[in-house]
Amino acid sequence: MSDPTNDPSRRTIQRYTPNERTNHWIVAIVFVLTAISGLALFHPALYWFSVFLGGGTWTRILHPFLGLIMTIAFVVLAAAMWKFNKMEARDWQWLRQGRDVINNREERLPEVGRFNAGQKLVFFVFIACILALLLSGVVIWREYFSLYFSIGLIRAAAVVHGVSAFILICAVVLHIYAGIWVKGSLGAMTRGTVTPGWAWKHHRAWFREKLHATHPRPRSD
Amino acid sequence: MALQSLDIVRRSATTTASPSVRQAQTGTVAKLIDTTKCIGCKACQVACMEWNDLRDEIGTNIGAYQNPHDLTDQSWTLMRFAEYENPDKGNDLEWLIRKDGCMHCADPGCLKACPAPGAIVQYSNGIVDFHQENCIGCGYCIAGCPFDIPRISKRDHKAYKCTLCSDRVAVGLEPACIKSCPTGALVWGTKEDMQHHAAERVEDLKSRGFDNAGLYDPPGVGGTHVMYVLHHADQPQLYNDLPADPHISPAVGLWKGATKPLALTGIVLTALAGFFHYIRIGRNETHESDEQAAARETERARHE
Amino acid sequence: MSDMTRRQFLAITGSGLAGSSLALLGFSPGPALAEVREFKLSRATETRNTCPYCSVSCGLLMYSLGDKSKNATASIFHIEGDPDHPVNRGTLCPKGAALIDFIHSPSRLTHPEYRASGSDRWQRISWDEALERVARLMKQDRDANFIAKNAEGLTVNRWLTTGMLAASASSNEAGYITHKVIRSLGVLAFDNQARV
Amino acid sequence: MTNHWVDIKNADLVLIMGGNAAEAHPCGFKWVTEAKAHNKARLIVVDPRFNRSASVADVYAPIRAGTDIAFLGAVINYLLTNDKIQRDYVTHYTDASFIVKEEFAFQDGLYSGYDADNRRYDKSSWDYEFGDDGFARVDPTLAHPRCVLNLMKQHYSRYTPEMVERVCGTPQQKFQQICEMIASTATPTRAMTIMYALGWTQHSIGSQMIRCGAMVQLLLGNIGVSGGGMNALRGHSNIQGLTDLGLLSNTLTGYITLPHDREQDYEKYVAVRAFKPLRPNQVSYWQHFSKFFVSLQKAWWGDAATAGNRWAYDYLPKIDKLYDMLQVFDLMEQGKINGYLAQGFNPLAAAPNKAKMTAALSNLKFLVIMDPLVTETSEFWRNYGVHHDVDSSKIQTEVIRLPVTCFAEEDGTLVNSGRWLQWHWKGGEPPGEARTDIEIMAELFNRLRKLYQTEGGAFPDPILNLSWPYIRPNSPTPEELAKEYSGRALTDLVDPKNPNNVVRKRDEQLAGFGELRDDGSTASGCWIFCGAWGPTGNLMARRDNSDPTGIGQTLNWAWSWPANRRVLYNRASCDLDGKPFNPERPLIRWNGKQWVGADIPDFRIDDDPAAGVGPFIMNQEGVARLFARTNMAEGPFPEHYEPFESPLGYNPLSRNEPRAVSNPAARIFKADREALGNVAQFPHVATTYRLTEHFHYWTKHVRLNAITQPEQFVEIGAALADELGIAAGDRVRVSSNRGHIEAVAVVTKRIRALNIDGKTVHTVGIPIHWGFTGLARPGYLANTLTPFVGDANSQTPEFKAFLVKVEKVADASPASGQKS
Repeated sequence: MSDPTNDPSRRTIQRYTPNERTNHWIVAIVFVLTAISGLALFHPALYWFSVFLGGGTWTRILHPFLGLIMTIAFVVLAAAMWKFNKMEARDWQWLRQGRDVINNREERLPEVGRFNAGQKLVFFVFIACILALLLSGVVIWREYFSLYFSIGLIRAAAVVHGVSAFILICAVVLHIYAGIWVKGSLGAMTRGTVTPGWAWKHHRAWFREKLHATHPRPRSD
Repeated sequence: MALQSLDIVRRSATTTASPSVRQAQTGTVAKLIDTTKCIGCKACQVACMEWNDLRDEIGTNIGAYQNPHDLTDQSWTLMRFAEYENPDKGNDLEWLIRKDGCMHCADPGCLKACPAPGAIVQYSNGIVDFHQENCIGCGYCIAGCPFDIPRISKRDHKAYKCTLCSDRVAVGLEPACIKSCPTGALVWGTKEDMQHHAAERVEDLKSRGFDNAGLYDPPGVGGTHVMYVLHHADQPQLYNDLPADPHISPAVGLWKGATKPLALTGIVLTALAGFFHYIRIGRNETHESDEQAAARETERARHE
Repeated sequence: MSDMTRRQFLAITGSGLAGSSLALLGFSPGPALAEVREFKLSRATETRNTCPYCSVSCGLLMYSLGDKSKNATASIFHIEGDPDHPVNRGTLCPKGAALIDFIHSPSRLTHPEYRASGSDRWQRISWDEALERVARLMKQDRDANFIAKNAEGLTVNRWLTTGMLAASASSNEAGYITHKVIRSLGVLAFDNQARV
Repeated sequence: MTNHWVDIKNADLVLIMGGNAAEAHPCGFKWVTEAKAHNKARLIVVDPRFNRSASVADVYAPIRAGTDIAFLGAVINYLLTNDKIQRDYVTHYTDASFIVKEEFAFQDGLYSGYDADNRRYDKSSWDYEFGDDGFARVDPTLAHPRCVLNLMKQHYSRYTPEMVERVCGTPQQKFQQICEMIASTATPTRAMTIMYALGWTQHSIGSQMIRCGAMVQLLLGNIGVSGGGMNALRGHSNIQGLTDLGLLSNTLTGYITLPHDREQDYEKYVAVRAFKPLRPNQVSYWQHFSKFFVSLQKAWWGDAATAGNRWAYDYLPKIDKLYDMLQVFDLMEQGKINGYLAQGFNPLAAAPNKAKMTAALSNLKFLVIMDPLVTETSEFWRNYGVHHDVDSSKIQTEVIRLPVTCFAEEDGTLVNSGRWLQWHWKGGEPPGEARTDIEIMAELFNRLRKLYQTEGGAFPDPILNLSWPYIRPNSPTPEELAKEYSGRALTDLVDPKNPNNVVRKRDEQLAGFGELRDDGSTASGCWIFCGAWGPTGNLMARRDNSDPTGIGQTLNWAWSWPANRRVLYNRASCDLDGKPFNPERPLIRWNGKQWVGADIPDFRIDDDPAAGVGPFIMNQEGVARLFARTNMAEGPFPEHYEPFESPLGYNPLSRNEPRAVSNPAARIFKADREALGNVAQFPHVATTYRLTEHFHYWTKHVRLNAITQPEQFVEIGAALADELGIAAGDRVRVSSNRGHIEAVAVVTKRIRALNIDGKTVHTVGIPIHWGFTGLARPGYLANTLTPFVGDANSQTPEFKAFLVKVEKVADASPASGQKS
């Protein structure tokens, strides 16, 4: 295979800027810590996760702060990505053809912009869950806030917290698998670039957008 | 009676059975609080603090006899006072005084809610005990308790509540509050004996015109190892909002019940779905043909 | 432990955390302690006493540090009711139940003190100074104001310018010797708490 | 207590009035709950407040503070008019049949012989008629118009249920219900016990309130029986013992009274006290007075007390008037007292009118404090801001403060309300240099004696000759002292009937006061305690709690005075033939040869009932006195008088007699009368009391108690709170004509507004317990408010009924009480 860097037509395309990647990985790392600490408190079978944070008490202390950090980092990321995640008409078509998506028959699907409908869906699920986790988490944060709330509300918040965490984790599992499944995605979030072929195949509309942005058509005048 | 046998029958955040072959053959223990004999002297409060080496704040008076104002990590029991004008007795005044504290439920909501293994245990004699060395201070027990009993210490952020003097009971003694009670409003024995004692008390109270006197041993939490004799068993809420029908909240049931295994299963299934998708369908890869197609398009764009 | 492997597996797949190195760090928390607090009276010295407050005179059991051996200084650390006592039968009221904090109250006096005329502070003095001063003041006043005979010439042998109030909680033995001493001096202005 | 704590469990009815046993004596009150639970007893509480005792009562009735005689007098009227008395008992065991002198009279609230200028009575008409044989005249048919019972009927006929409602504010229907319950105990098989405390004592008419309760009990036949009695719940652990030991201005040990100036002659002194029987065949035990007295003098002055010097009779100070606490502090305020010793006593807080007390203490040359704790009295010279605002530089009193051990750090005995002497043992070392009261008094005495030995001085004889046989003179042991007050033989004692029979060897401890002699051969420091440390050892240390009959008679637990007897007057529990009135719980019975049973008989053990000896062996009559003769200051029958600060300003029972508004025989000093307030300025009735969480002014130094009741408060009824716009938790100012306090308001339905003679009267409850030293939040001493007037007999201050005004404090911020 010839060296792509030598061939201008094969030069890689930047998918995520260094800032975006940093932001993403902050969210990811903090999410992992939050999730394992949360899971440790969620189910006895996973209580041993608490050792990663220095034991049960540290887990209890750190978890809400980790959650806060994750929320803040996620808000920044979400703000940057907001404009790429608006649902469009073709996204609905994409979703209707879920079977083709799962079976890797991408050629049958409508052209995809920077993010496909699945990614957008995950994006909104993340927003919804993190908002729910934030609000319910404050209510059950015993050390500072719980005393301001009734026990009934605390109980409800605990349920909301658990359910939204469950949804979030499942969504993240999907998100991660998607990164493994669609080869090259991981590179996009590590090196920041994708090959033109990758972009052409998975995000053709975005590829073309990028293309026209790099090579604007000469003015007709 | 082998009260010294404090074998653990239930342990918080533990999915397997605790050693439970040894049972309290001579019955579980119970504290009976006879509100109709109680004079609200607070000897129990003091004896509790004294025995357990606790000292609450020297607070303020907020216009009531009740002091401290609420249960705290240092006050595991508290007299609550209510003035009630009984419409059935020509509005004669009654001073309903209730010793508040852990009820030692047979089905303890705190234990159910607790995420820290072994922080809350239930002994075979019925005592529900907190083990602070295992407590992580999350406060879930507070949300789990139908009676609003546990309190988190501001000093060490551990949860505390009445232990029913498990250390005394373990060596065959009665709890400190029981021993101190000057009027015999607090009595102690096997749960069965306490139920008999309560029945006698109820009969006596009925002879004194309290037709609704009765025993408070709420079935919603599987019965309790701290029970009340009430003059008005039909209206427990008169006694500073003693719940009429306490039970573990459905929210706690949901949170700590079926959702736990279901959620874990859901997460695992999600991961497995990915795994099998990978096995069956495989990765979605970019091929050289895609690169070439992309290159062509790039070229076209460059030359347009 | 096979169980552990399964948990790890579940956990790792479940959370999607791929770091197997972290999984290797995962070990079970030590078996949680679930013992009751040590019974604190096991070998403490038990002494019978009587509550000093009201006149029910509840029997007390006082528990002190050490076993009364020569080298142990007894300090009381717990008090509860005497179950053998016919009146209180082990019970105590909130005052009796709190006696430990009376014994160890920060308000306990620990040494003789003297406040001079017009002063706004105490000064520490020795027992010798204190008792010598009191004896001297009492003798001066008695010698100056003792009435051997009244205006009608009757023998009255009384000393009216110094008085005393006796304790309501001191023992009969202390009360008895107090009475004996005070009456021998001819004091009449002498009462105890029974008066109020 | 005529009975004892455990015996209360035998009651069929309990009346708590003039006290709040659940609050102040919770562990004794247990026997009330036992009586209720196991004897089907009913509990009645009569009190200005629905208190902790009322919270478990079957019937509660409100009463205006200070009107208990109106209530009890009406109970007497009910019992007499409805013939609900235990007739045999009343006829044979009381003076109901005794005929009173014709000159005795009562009109418009005053008895015959009143001397208004001196506020005292000429009591010569207050006595029985005597026959030529020297004995009192009686009419066993009770028909004589001047027999005591008929005089009582006449006297209390004015005390009607309507009058109770009008004077006490007690609803008639409640009063009626209570009368019926009380009357149910007139049968021989039912007993009522009355439990009272300072709610009766602390009135200007307190002694008569107690007497009135005792009269009700006598009419019902409830004295001397198991489950009955007049049970005074003493306020302090050894107030009983100190009273028994005579630590009062006018007494010696064992209720022996000091001689008066006019009693220069020893024989006359004895004769007046050695009461002769007023009826044939009666015991009149005080006839043995000289044995008690001589044995005391021998204990105190040993060989220096001889027949030749009339047993050192002149060593004793003679009294010209009562030097009670109120009198002494009044003298102190006038600058007539130079030195004062306060041993475990906090008079600045305990005596009435704190401003007067502060002035009085400031006039002392020296003050000696012996106490385990930092009392307010010991720091009366120090400025504590609003709570005690004084200028130290202007107070010239020298103060010496000595640290004393507490109960846990010493051996010895206390006497409980049931008259039990119980030995206790030291369990720990005292803090710092603290010493026992015994050591302090001993060394102080030895230093004084040395000064008198070396320098001489005023009448040194009683000091130099005081018997001081203790092995370590500066530290007599409690054992030595206990043996001394119990008593021993000074020579071999022989049986008077058989001179060869030595009943006690020289130096042997005596078994009881029956062995005392008046020839100087016995010594006993306190005759009623004689036998406590007997020939077999220290009976006060006994700890066998067996109760062979199950009625709570644990005769082998400690030792009870007199003679280890647990229920006084227990002969009265049996009928004339010696059979128990109530066979269910017999105390004693006559078995044909002697008296036997569950208690030590209060009777000569072999006195055949047929001999007609009365059961009240200490009385000259042999029976109980419904008619007090000359023993009370204000009259032979209790009569209602208003408190010195009355919300009415007149006596509703004697409206036309201005001299009979308040106790006509009570002493009040001029300045204190001027310091009384009137209802126009101070419209609310205040009463002071204890809370169960605290003990006097001690437990504010105790952290656990400070936690359970941290801050000073006053209790006001919901009606008054509404009227004044006060909510629970607001700060209020309570003022009397003597000062003011500020505290948190506890607003409660438990205090009712009362309708008294057509006007609404509100009660304000003022718990004591707070002050300017200690761990609890600093507060005002409650005696800032109280009037300086006492009961006419005991001079106990009127803390239970006085006038105040309540106002809301505009500035809500709590006044700070910074220590200087």
